[in-house]
Amino acid sequence: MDNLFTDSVERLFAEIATPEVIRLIEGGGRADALWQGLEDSGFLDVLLPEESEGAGLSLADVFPLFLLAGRYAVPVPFVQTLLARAWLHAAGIKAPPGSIAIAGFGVRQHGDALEAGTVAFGRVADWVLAQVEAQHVLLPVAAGRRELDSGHGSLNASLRWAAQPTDAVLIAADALPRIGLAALAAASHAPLLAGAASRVLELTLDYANQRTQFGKNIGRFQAIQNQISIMAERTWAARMAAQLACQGSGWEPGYLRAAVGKSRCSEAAAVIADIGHAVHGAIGITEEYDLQLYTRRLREWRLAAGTETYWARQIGTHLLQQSNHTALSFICEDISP
Amino acid sequence: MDNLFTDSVERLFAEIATPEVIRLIEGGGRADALWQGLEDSGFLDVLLPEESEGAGLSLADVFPLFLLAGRYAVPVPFVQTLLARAWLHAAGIKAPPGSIAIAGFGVRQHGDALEAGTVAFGRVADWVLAQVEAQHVLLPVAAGRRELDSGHGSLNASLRWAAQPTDAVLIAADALPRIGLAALAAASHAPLLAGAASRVLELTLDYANQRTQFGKNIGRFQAIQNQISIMAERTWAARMAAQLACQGSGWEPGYLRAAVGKSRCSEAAAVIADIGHAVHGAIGITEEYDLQLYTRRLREWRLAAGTETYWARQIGTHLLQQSNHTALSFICEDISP
Amino acid sequence: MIDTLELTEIPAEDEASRAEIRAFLMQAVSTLEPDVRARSWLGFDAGFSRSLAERGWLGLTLPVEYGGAGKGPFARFVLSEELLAAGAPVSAHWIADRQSGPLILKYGTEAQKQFYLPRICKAEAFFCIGMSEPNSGSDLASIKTRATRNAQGWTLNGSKIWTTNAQHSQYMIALVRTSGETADRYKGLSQIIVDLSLPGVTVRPIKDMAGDAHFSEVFFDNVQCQEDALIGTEGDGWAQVNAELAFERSGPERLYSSMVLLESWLLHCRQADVSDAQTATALGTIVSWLAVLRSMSISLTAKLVRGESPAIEATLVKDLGTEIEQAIPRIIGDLMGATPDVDIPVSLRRTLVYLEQMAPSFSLRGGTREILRGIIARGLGLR
Amino acid sequence: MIDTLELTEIPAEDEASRAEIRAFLMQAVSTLEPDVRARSWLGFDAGFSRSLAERGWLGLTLPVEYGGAGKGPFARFVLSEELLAAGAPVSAHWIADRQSGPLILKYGTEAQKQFYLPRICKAEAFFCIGMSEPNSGSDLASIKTRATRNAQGWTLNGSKIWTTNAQHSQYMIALVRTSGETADRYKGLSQIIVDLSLPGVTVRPIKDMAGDAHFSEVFFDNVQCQEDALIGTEGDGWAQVNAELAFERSGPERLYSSMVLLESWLLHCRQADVSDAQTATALGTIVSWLAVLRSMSISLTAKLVRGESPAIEATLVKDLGTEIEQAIPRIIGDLMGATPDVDIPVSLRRTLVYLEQMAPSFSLRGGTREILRGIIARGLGLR
Repeated sequence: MDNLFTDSVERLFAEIATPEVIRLIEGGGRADALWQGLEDSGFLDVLLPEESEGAGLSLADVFPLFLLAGRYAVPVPFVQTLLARAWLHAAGIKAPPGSIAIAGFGVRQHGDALEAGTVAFGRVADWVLAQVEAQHVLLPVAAGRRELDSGHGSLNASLRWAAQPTDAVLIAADALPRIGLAALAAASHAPLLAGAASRVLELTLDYANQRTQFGKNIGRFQAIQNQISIMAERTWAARMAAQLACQGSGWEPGYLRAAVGKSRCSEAAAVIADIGHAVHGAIGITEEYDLQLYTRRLREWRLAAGTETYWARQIGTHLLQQSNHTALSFICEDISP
Repeated sequence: MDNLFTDSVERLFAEIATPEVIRLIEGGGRADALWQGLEDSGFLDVLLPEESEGAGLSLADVFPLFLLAGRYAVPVPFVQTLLARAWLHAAGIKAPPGSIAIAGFGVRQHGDALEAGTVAFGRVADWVLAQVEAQHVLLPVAAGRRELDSGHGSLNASLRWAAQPTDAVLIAADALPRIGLAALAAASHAPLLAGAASRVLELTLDYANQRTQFGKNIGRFQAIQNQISIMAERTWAARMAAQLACQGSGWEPGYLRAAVGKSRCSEAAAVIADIGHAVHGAIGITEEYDLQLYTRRLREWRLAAGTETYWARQIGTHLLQQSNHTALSFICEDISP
Repeated sequence: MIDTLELTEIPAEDEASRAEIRAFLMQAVSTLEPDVRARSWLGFDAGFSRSLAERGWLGLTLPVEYGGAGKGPFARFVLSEELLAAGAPVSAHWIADRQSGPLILKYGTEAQKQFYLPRICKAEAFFCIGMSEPNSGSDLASIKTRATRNAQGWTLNGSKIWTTNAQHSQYMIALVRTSGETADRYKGLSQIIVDLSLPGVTVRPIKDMAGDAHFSEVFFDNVQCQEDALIGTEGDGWAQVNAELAFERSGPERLYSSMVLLESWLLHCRQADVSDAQTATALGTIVSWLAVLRSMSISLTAKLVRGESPAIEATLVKDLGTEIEQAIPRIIGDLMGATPDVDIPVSLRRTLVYLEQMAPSFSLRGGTREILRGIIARGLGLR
Repeated sequence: MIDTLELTEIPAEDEASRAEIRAFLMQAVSTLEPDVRARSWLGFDAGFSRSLAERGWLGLTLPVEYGGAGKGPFARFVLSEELLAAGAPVSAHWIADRQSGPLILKYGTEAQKQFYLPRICKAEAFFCIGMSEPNSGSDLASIKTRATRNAQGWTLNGSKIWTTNAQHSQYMIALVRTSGETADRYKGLSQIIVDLSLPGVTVRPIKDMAGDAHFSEVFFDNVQCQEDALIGTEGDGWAQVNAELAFERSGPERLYSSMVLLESWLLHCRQADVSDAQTATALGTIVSWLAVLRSMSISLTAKLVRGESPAIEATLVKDLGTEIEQAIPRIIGDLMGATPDVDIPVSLRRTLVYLEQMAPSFSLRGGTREILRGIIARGLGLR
């Protein structure tokens, strides 16, 4: 994708997903205006073929957009909606207007009632793409009940419906895309994490170059340089892992690459958030300073859609079972592009 | 135990377990003279009651000796022999002369043959205390075959007997001490690790204060100070963990404390060895410099008798099952002295 | 060099109080949600502090003649660990009880002791500590708040930041400059007890990312303090503060910050029958770290009892303690997200999220890890 | 600032050689015990190097007119990773192929190129690198070995230490002082190609803790080198060395040092049916780290192909690579000892023990982690 396009997306995010907007939405404000801005931009269907009013872009093409969504901590499921629309399109369904969160795990049926525990962006999404037993379904959030289960400022919510809503969209089992919702959710979170990591690194570098202690910039102390280098290494690795998760000529992420992407980005997230805060000291944990807007998302997205251990276990289990593969051939052939 | 006693043990170790002796034994030389020096010292039966020609000392009393055995990397199973003799005495058996290794795990019977895989000190021990199926037995090493399975300079060996040797000592099942051989082996290795750790820290501090780079002692660089502080923290924690493992008014270690001791000392061992070598640079991995004598043992003893993950799992499993305990009450009542 | 830490048992007479404390806490605290209890020594509840005072549990180590219980450090250790592990909301009295009381006892005049100590023991005087300033951070020698002597005592001008509980406290013990300039570094610093109700004091609470306001910024605009506001010796402030910091680093405070999360997770694992090898290993790892650190902390307490001043040993234990306190939410979060099909109770998730966010602050209070490690390195004789 | 690393595919024409390389290695290397293969780029086998040369696999990136294959960095990447991951004993030619050949191609005179490069490609000239001296270590500006110009060329006096493979090599490229004093730091340093068969050269192998002797100390006692022993520009030695170090830090060498252990452990787990969650997680963690780092390394290679010089990016990748290389033996050792009832094959245990002991050295070659992180920090713009 050309830089012009990426630049225009970045300008849009900088304009409509400001720290003030994030604070408002985290504080319980509505996300409608922000979402409308994204709908108006026309970016939400870029993964669909041109004949379906999309732009026919590939997953690799939109990777820079996904990173930016993380970098700006866009407080609505932008990446998830793009992927969900593409997934639905592949399943033969035209997505309804509105934002879509993806429940990769944890959806249960109790009698008539449906429950989706701790859905990332569940607090602000219009729809949730989920799998209830064998049935894939797009559930309207407004028809159910939201419980804010993850504390102050979180965009997670647990969702409950007394019965399957009448305007739920059922997806036929015969045309399902190959990738399941767990891996789709993982692939959506990897670039968000990598993007937010890059922002946290940038804020930390700025701070280390400005803040003076004991007569010099703290960024000149070897122990701080050491910490920030570790942070940078993780940030670069997370970006590469996320790019692996968003690799492909079509719209569809691959299972193992999504697993690698989410696993490595999640592992990096906690380290990066911790070092960012350690370098910032007390100012970093104040509400008025912007750092927390991005570290909060790093921690939230790390836990969403399977942590590093979950996905590492899947990768290891795959490799153990594929007795034709050495570790190297598995990496070269099944993970690398 | 009074300092006079500890000092005399330290003098003995310094005299008979020199780096040269360690190198000779690692190189395949015989340990007989060293062992005879220890037999002659009379320290080997100190855990037995006075009426059995012992000194009636408690496990807590001999902890400083155990630490010293690690600190000097005494290349024979000194700690194991003390504990095994006490264990055998409690089981109603007078230990034969000679050194005793403890096979905490991995002893198997194949038809008539017996195998004990990777026994710590198996290369230099006269006897191995083992459990074969339900039968506890003291096996004479000379009657079997030794395989050196752990590379250059290791004191480990795998041991095989074509059939149960005629001079094996069988231990009756009705008088077995409460502590099993796995935990006994764990308790024996914890103080060895803590002792070797203290030596590695000492060598590293000396080196950091002598070695000059970029115009100053490397110990003045903040990154080196950081690393050595981490090392010191682990060394202090390992010592405390080992002291927990060697706590008690009698001779017998407790299962959970042995588990804590071995788990924490093993976890510390790899970190301490790695930092010691990182600070020393190339000189540290040469045969002629003494550091490797102690880091080799740190790594060997870490893997012996269950690693940190093995013992942590046992502790966690215990706590999960004891629903009357909170984590704090478990720590206060079941682990602390 | 750093002294060894020998395994020590808590004396039976101090252990004896544990059952009563637990019983009290079971009734007073266990109805609070865990994410509330997770705040623990940031949790403010003046009523709770008064209920402790009624039981004689404030000023446990202060002399009886000043309203204390005249007990030793081990009695305080037992009480502290039970309070912290249970997540009792102790912040109202915590600093007064742990730092300010002992400081006043050590350096105060008889009149100061008579005035402040009984109030501390009755939970009537809460204290905060004024150290950092907007441009100082860890570099306390650079502080600029100044107390100038005048006929009535001292006039105070300047500001303090990151002061825990200033908005709820009656008093602040502030480190201020009484002579010299910033270039004089630690020379000319003194400690002043500031009555926060005096004219000219403004407290601005600072909201944190968890939505709480534990910190404040405190401004002094020509605040007129009395002559006896000075505590200890003029110009000795830095030495006094360091003695205080060493004390602050030696207690069980540095172990239990994530304990409510650990206990909640353990309960959840038992209830949801989560007992896989990864969970058991993580639990065992955390518990064995805590057990060893607790033994180290008890050993430090034994040194205090013997009148030693184990400052570097305490620093080492604090740094290790911070490591496990900060690791606990990271480990538990990873494992909770590794079994995404197991339902997590809302209160457990909130506790996790709170501690994940606040854990970085555990290494801010009482010195960053870099600073602590520099102290340890010097203690080890690196030169 | 540090440039981003974009995901890149290895071009199909370079990938195409992989099958042939694997087939060759299957036959040439797989009969060696894993603890022998674990030595890999410390494993010396001149015959093996010659068999690679016969296949045209030495000097892959050197021009055809000097006996090379005239291929690009990606061809070398594929060959290198297959050699290293298989644990082929490549050390005889490795330094000549990776560093000395490209250095001579870049800085050498036509006569030097004609002389050395074909020999390198035929595995007839093995090289070692003389950098550290007994009192220098990482501080290369402090080196004291001196080459003095005379009528016949240069007289060399001094010594080098920690020189890999000196006892097996025909040549050393030594960083020496040709003018000035130690106080001049990097000024006055030059690179000299020393024929190690010359009179006055003494090589003393140094035994390491694994019982091998890869290192040597090399003494120069009035060694008379010819005029054309100087490579590049007199006094530019430091700049030349740094260009070389950047190159050295960018290849797959920084990923695969523990690969033989990983593959052996994987095989063991499959054979012994060890597939518990902890094992699977550890395996998946290691593999996903390696996969990401490999992609980063390929991206660096693409930058080299484009003529860029990604020195800081390479440093970052090397430091991360060292981290996983060093973590692999620690993780695998822990897990092997966590299932003590599973029999471990002797060769796997020996491989583990070897790598546990040598892993610390992975962060010595090419700069300690502290030095690398300083480079990264400056690259990030910390000032």
